[in-house]
Amino acid sequence: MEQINYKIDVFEGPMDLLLHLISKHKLNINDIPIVELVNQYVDYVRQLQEQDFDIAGEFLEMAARLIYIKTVSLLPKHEEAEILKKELTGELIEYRDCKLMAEKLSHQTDGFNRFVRPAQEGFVNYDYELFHEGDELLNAYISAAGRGKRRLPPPLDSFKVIVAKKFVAVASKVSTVMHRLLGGKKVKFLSLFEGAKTKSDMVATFLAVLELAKTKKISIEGTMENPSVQMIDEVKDIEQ
Amino acid sequence: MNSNNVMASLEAMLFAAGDPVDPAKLAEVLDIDVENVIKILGHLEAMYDERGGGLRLIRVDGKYQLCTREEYSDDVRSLLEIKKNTPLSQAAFEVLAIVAYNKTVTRSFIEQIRGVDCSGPVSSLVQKGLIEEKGRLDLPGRPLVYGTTDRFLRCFSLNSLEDLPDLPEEEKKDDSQTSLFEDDNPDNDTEKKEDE
Amino acid sequence: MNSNNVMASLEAMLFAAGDPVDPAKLAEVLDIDVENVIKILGHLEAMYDERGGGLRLIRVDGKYQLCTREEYSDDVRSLLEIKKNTPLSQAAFEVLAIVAYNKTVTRSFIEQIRGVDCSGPVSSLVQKGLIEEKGRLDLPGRPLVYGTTDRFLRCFSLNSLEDLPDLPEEEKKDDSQTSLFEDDNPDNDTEKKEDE
Repeated sequence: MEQINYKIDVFEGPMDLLLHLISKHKLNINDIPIVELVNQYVDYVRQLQEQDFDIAGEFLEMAARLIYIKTVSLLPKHEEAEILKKELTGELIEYRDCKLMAEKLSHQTDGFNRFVRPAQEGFVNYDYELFHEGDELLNAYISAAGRGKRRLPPPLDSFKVIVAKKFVAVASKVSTVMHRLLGGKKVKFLSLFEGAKTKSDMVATFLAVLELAKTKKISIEGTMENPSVQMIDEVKDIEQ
Repeated sequence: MNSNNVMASLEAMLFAAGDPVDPAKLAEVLDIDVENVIKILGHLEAMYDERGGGLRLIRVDGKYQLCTREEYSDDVRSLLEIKKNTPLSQAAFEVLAIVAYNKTVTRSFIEQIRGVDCSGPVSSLVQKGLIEEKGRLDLPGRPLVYGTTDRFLRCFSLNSLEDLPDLPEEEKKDDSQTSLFEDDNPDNDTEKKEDE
Repeated sequence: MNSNNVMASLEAMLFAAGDPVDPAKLAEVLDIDVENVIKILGHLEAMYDERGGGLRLIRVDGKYQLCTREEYSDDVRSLLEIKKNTPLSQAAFEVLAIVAYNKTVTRSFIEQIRGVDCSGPVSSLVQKGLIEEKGRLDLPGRPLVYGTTDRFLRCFSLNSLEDLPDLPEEEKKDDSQTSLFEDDNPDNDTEKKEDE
């Protein structure tokens, strides 16, 4: 392989490096040849180490993740590898879109040359004149300190903010998945993918499940083959 | 009050306010219809453009604001002794793109997409007034949610977030070779270096 | 640069400056004679008067400043009153609560608790007269310390800070761990980092 001698700070992170490798070697982002990508990536990280660069943890973490995907894809039954690959693909597409948008934004910065002015003084004094209850301060303090004990499960709306309008349409999948699980139903994981029309549809569904699991909204149990998925607060309700 | 006087009053109010002003508030003060206010602000905008002075009227998220014309930015900068603004970093542009396209996001959401810690660029964008906190999520740790500011819209010449460049279309064919890297690899390295 | 452009540039500079500007400074930026600058400012003044808009150019102590015409003072005042009477933002409430419950704090302490740059809310609370500077800490960088004002007590109908609603037990315990002002906690490193 040709000599690589760019610097680590050229890349914004492991995702950026992966995208670079994918484009440089003309790999198909929608069907990443994982073995090839792992080799390229690990080679690159190794060279950095040889050059005594202080490698950020994220780069090593990604290396570990890629190697894991490679390992499971060598198993005779490698559904898990496919899923992990799809997950990575979704993330790469998302980051690629993000870079593209960043690039577009960087070409329309004329407005940085427009200046505005401070409000004209002497007309009003800005002393605050509204009245409030002390409790509003207490609530604000608890909110700021971030340690308020939450007794209620977060409202569904709060998830919309995390997953809303993702570059891949994960938000709609979150509501679809949640809808399927309403009423405490236990649903087979693979059945969530029924009716998916495209690959990105499935990736989005998968990411939606991950997002919901991460925010402890749903539980996943069973074997890797086809676990079942259930809403967490529903579980609690039943137990009580 | 005739319409010339209304226009003059609108000019005075926008000048004094400094920040972008909601036309509804202007209408409230003048006791006339919002539609009328917006129409007359249109005349004011045209007047500024025809006259070719140092000022212009811009729209920011449905609000109106007076600002200087770009042509005179160097003079303004040297009078106010403002350093030539250092261009935003690649990381900052990426964070801005994520915040702008998703309207409101937590820092961990941004980090999930970028795959790296983003506390540096996030706080520098807050300091530059391009993004701001929009509240907290009702989740453990009560994470802050960020969104873009009016200043962001002004700096990127956008009337609203709806005017952002379109997202790339979903891949038409699943197995088509990715087309996003049109500039094939040779200049990729140089391009990145320039970004620094 | 022709004299129209000079006039436009002068307009832009005076607009952005806000405060009165010495014509010598304007001349320096434009690299032309002061006499010339004063002459062109005269044209600008005449143009404003003829046009009958909402703005005018005034001389204060030999310096020049753009301001609104007196005819529109009432409108301007009502607009700014509307703006002034908008309730505090969530961010401002949080900052105010942190200042009130901790009595005196530095900005970096507030930012440490909130996890975000707080210069915006802090200066808006100072402008509204709800918090004020109470001195500087004898620490590297001599950071400013903020505390609440009498106006704050009035707005929240409190006789003193002792009347604030009690914090829940766990908040109190945690609080003493993070407070910078219990002298037994010289954990200044984190604070310094925030300052950078």
